[in-house]
Amino acid sequence: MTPAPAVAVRIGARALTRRYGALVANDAIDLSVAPGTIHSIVGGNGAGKSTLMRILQGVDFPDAGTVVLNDEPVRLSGPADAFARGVGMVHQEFMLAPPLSLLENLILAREPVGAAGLIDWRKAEEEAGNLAALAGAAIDWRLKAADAPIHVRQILEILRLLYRGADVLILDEPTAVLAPAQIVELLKLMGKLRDEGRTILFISHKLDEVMKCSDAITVMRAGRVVARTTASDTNVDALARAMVGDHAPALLIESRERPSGTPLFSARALAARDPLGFERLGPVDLDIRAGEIVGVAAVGGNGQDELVACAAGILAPAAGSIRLGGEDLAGASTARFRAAGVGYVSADRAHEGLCLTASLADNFIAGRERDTAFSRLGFLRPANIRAAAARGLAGLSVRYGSVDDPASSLSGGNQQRLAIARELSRAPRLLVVSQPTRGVDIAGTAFIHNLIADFRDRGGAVLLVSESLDELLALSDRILCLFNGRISGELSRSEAGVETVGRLMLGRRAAA
Amino acid sequence: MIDAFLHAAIVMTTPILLAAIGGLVNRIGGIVNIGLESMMLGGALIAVMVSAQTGSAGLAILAALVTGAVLGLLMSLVITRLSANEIIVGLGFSVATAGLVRFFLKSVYGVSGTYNPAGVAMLPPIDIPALHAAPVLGAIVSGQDALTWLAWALVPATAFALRRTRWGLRLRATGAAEATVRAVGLAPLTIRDASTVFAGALAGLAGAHLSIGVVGLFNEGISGGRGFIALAAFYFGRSSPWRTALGALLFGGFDAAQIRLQGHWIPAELLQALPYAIVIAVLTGLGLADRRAERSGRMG
Amino acid sequence: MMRALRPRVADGLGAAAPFVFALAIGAVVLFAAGFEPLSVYRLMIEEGFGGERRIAATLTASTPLLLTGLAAAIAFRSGVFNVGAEGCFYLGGLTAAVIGFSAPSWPSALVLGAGLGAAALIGGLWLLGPGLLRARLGVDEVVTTLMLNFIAVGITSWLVNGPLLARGSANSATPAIALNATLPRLLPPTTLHLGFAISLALVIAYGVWGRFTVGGFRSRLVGTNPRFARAVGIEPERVLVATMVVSGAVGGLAGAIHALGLVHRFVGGFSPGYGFTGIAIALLARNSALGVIVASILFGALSSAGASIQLFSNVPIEIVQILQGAVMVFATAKLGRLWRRAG
Amino acid sequence: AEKPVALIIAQGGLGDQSYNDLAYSGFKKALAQDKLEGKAVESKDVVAQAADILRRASDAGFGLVVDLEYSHGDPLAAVAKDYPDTDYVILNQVKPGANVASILFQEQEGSYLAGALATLVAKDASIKGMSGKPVIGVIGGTKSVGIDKFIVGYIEGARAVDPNVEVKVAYSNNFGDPALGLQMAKAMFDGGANVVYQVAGGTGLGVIQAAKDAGKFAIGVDTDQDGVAPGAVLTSMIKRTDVAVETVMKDYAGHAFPGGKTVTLGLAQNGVGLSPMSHTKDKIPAATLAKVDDLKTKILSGEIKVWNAVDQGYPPFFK
Ligand SMILES: Nc1ncnc2c1ncn2[C@@H]1O[C@H](COP(=O)(O)OP(=O)(O)OP(=O)(O)O)[C@@H](O)[C@H]1O
Ligand SMILES: Nc1ncnc2c1ncn2[C@@H]1O[C@H](COP(=O)(O)OP(=O)(O)OP(=O)(O)O)[C@@H](O)[C@H]1O
Ligand SMILES: [Mg+2]
Ligand SMILES: [Mg+2]
Repeated sequence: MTPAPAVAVRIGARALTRRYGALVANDAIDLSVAPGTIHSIVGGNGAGKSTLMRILQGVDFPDAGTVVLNDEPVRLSGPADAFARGVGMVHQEFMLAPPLSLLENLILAREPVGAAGLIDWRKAEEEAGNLAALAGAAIDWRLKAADAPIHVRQILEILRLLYRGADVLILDEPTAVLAPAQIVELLKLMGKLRDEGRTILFISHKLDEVMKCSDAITVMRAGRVVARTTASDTNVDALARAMVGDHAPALLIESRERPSGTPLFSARALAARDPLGFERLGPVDLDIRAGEIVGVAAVGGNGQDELVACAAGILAPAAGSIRLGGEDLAGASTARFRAAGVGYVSADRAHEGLCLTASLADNFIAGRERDTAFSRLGFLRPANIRAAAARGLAGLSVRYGSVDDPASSLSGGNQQRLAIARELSRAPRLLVVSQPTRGVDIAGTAFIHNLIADFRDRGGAVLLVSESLDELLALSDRILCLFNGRISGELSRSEAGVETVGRLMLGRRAAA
Repeated sequence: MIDAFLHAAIVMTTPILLAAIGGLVNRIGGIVNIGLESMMLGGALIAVMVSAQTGSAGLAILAALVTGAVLGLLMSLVITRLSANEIIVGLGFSVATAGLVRFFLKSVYGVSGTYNPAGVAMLPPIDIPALHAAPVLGAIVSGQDALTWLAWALVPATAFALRRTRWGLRLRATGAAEATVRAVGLAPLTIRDASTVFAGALAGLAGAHLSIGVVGLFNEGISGGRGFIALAAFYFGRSSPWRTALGALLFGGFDAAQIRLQGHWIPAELLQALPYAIVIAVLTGLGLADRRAERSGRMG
Repeated sequence: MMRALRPRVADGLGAAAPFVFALAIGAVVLFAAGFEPLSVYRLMIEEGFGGERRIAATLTASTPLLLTGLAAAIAFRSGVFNVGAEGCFYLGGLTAAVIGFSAPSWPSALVLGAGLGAAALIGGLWLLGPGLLRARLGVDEVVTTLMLNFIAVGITSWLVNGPLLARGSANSATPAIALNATLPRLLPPTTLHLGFAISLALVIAYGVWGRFTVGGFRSRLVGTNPRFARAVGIEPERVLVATMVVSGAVGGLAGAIHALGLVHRFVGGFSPGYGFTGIAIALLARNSALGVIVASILFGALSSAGASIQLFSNVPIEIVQILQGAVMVFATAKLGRLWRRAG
Repeated sequence: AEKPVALIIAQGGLGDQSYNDLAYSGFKKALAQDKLEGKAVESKDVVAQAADILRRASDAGFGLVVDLEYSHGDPLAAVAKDYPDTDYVILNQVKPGANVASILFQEQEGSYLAGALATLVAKDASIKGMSGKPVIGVIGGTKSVGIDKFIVGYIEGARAVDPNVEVKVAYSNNFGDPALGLQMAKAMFDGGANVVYQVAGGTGLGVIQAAKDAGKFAIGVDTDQDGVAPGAVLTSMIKRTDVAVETVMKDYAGHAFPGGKTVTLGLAQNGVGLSPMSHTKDKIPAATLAKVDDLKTKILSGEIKVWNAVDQGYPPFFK
């Protein structure tokens, strides 16, 4: 690969500023990343990390200041220019064409062409094979990206950078969607690439990962760089303090003894397919009692999404029964599930959890517009609606302009608070929660955890799915592990630990 | 009788197929092209003008291709660069182009609607002596013009290009995931524009086929709604050139059949509405099949 | 209540931009053909709005557009791309005309009610199929409704040439409707009729519905984010089918009002594409009630003035078509980008 | 000078290669000859704008309004009552009013002769390209009674010379699609037709092209289309809309407007009839031409009354 050039700063920024309207997303950022290092960027939601990375990759452009490459200030004309200079990025959102095969996704934009300008598939496969070997991953290259497991998609995006010959890899929250074992693999791969001389910019909210892999760490807050340090000079607590400023939140949820009595929610022989028609879940049996949080641990694509969708009444099961408080909900509409007392916090905040273009008030009462409080004779009662929303948001310490502003005006963490608050305000009996704190910063995470625990303490039942084992272990009274759509093990709070859960998630037996 | 029917079916299919292949490629790139009709009309007019001026059918075809391509580019730029809704832009293009064509004919040639100059060089039919006498095949392949051959050659060529060339790959990626294509350093909007230019060029050729391949004159009604029929054909075809060709053939064949069936069973007005009903029926059938496949599931 | 109709200044400017662009393009075409664009436009404004009779002619021309624009707006608002109002217009017009000439002895209110109601019913039923196909099987409604237009035109022209043809008529036309079935004129001798007031009222009612009712709230959520709507317990499929039916009913009603208020029978060439113009109007209006009203009146003026300016100048009628097409082309374009790019 | 004249163009607009174009040419000729001012008005929305356009023209001081649009009959009668000083002309129907002139055409009479000639020629195998069998065709632009008036007359004329004649009938559903017209005519020729009559405007140009390609005959309509493809157009059924407009404008200029009257233009008035056949006359046996002339005389004398589908509805021999 490219020999480490004799420069001090392989990639960086000098007094770089980017504004979105009145908001200063990057405020005079200085950044210096030495060649052949892993440099982590940490910061709360909306700190400006992704914005900075997008500018370094030429996808976005600074209003002032410059990008620095090999000690020289440069003006990138676009992502193609960045690639040409050896800089590639894995975005926070997946950047894959779903209907294309993994191989097609890999070679896109740098296709090997043979005679008559046709794509040389043999050569493509050969290079793909080499890359997979380098990453130590077994990849079925003919699989459509849409059908590939999440961790494979994540790896593919990194391999694509290597395929394009990038020696600077910008990885924006690559671990957010991975299971613990996969995270370990990824960090190992990153170390290997660094040792080969590549430079890696790494973003994560999981500070222990950051501590484990980084050579250098830059902390951002509200668009500015607030600290520069190295892993050996700091610790998780210090980093967290730097990120959030003064008020570091307390993080302690009390566990509960397993409540007795008949289950509130009970599923029998439940099975479901994903939108492509593949069997993903089941058959599984599942009971949840009032006053209990049941956590579900699984590596992406092992049926947890389908379980959530079935429990929330979004997806009709392929087989099996669902009962809530004795009421049979087989084949019922989402509306009936909700009428029966199911609340749902979606993992997909932007498309399912909220309507980003609608106002805060409308988001807050959506689904309850027929309630007499909010409408009379089919006519809405706007004053009541806005008052209810203002009351609801007041208890969440959400900062907002007006309840008439669109939900998109809130930061990601605050959007999530709004979504959860709406569901809790309906006083459900069962709350189905998926990835409640994905991409939420430390303060927001603590707040949301408290909301969920409060609900449980008031006698609510909770089905919690999360990719974060820490979250599951912190909140759950009981943890189920799913593997290949079936329950591979069940652990009480006291039995559960990262090791045991991790093993069960991968379909191995729990240690005795 | 059957020979004549088959021959006519192929002739009637050609303009629909050309436009539908263009529309298909355009759609794969992410734009549903409702303006094919206007590009056909432009191509048909220019073909007659150039053919009468120069006496060369080849030049006329080239001019029609360029005209369609330019109209396609203009339409595409409004859609891609100004983020306009493709449906309304396409409808607007059809309305405005029809008006412009009439306006142009009135102010330049002083004629309304029809332009029928002397000396229009027609596209010559290509006879294949060896096949001429062959029963069914002879009727299908012999005596068709170059654009018909081109249209059918484009079916496998398009299928092949979509799978096997880098342009095909990039086009498919652009239609499926614009942000991804941008992130890997390509220009999705330009790729999309190129696909509209391609669609426009083929629609221009379709117009030329009508005006100098079939009749040798221009009339403002010459496109006869075939742009919309092509739309139905490529919707029918989803993303497959072969299925799109089948759709085009269905309409072309129906056109050839209905002029032979008129007055026999049902009133002409209803007979002429039949292909539209068939499109709905076929889409319903496909929808049901999808639903059934989804119900029964796949092994994963 | 007026809040629903109050325009925002920026929205207003945004909606005016396509017209400005279209006028500029029209000016180039006119100039190239040797006309004086400004005096042509002045003449058009005079013919569109100069005096009570011209205004009445413009409002008459805008009447069918108000309703086809409304039909489109209702659908688009819920995320359904219904392009089938044209077919409903034909069917509704024929239905109302038949009722209008068949019951000359009924009381006027009854026959008008029956004509308008039946037309709305037919229009609604006509689009029930595409609604169900989209909701149940995911069949693209753009294609099905487009195809249904051709079918509706085929069916009506068969009926009007055969069973419903007026004896002694030299073209495809039903008998004239009876006097009791005509919608009264508002401003004789102009052709402005009660249908305009009904249409205007319906568009205003739509504005109120969209902003102040539970149904409008649900339709907005389904239109902007169907997954969210489903997650909070609104069934997008139900809203979608209901929307399609209501949209079709409005399209049918538009045809009925056109038949009973203006043409007084059903004839071949009953609609010159009102359904498609309605699509442009709804998009231009960004589905707002006020926008639909303003755009309908502008398109109405274009149509009425386009015809009558020919009495006073030699400008070819095609300029109207060019202007209308150009407005459609730029209707949804983000024209601000031109400046940002240049600047 | 006289007050100006307005001509309201019917649906289909100028460029229909037929009715509108023909009337417009008569209108222009009259303007020049009679030193009149005048304007033609087209509209995409002509059906709905009937009363508005008529009133606008009347208010604006036009002295004569010639309206080609059929659906304007009732509105025209109503408007005419309000403007006694303005003259109005309506075509193809009779409307009351002292200031309204009505013009009727007897297209069925000319079509009758066309049908008779077509059948006689088809049966004459000595004429180049004719099979000798009594098979002919006709293509209408749209299925409507106004078009069927031509077609019924054509069939009646064909049956008059051979009761066993086969007349193929089809409609293109489009007045401007010559490619479709060509394919339709081709299908008829392939099916044994020797002569195809077109009543389909621009679509009909394709019919003529097909006749030329097939070495058969087409029959033109409205104008003398014999020259469009010399030798391939057997004859044209000329309808003198241009003369009608021209005449009524001349009367208006000469203060002799036929208000309250109905002007009928049939064979007798030379308002309809066959073209002089300057390119084909030599190929047709004199006896055949004489036979057609004989039929014409009989129509003129009233001995033959040709079926008028508009007034009489459809005859038993046509569905
Ligand atoms: N395209 C945009 N338009 C307007 N504002 C934007 C845009 N992109 C980002 N922002 C705003 O800029 C700020 C910084 O966003 P950015 O995505 O860089 O944060 P981040 O540090 O990556 O946060 P997270 O951890 O949630 O991913 C946020 O307030 C965000 O809302
Ligand atoms: N879940 C739903 N999704 C979509 N539309 C609905 C839904 N429920 C009702 N509607 C529509 O709202 C209108 C009023 O219906 P209805 O009174 O049954 O609503 P509802 O929510 O069941 O009322 P309530 O809560 O008072 O029982 C109808 O047009 C109906 O189609
Ligand atoms: Mg980010
Ligand atoms: Mg994040």
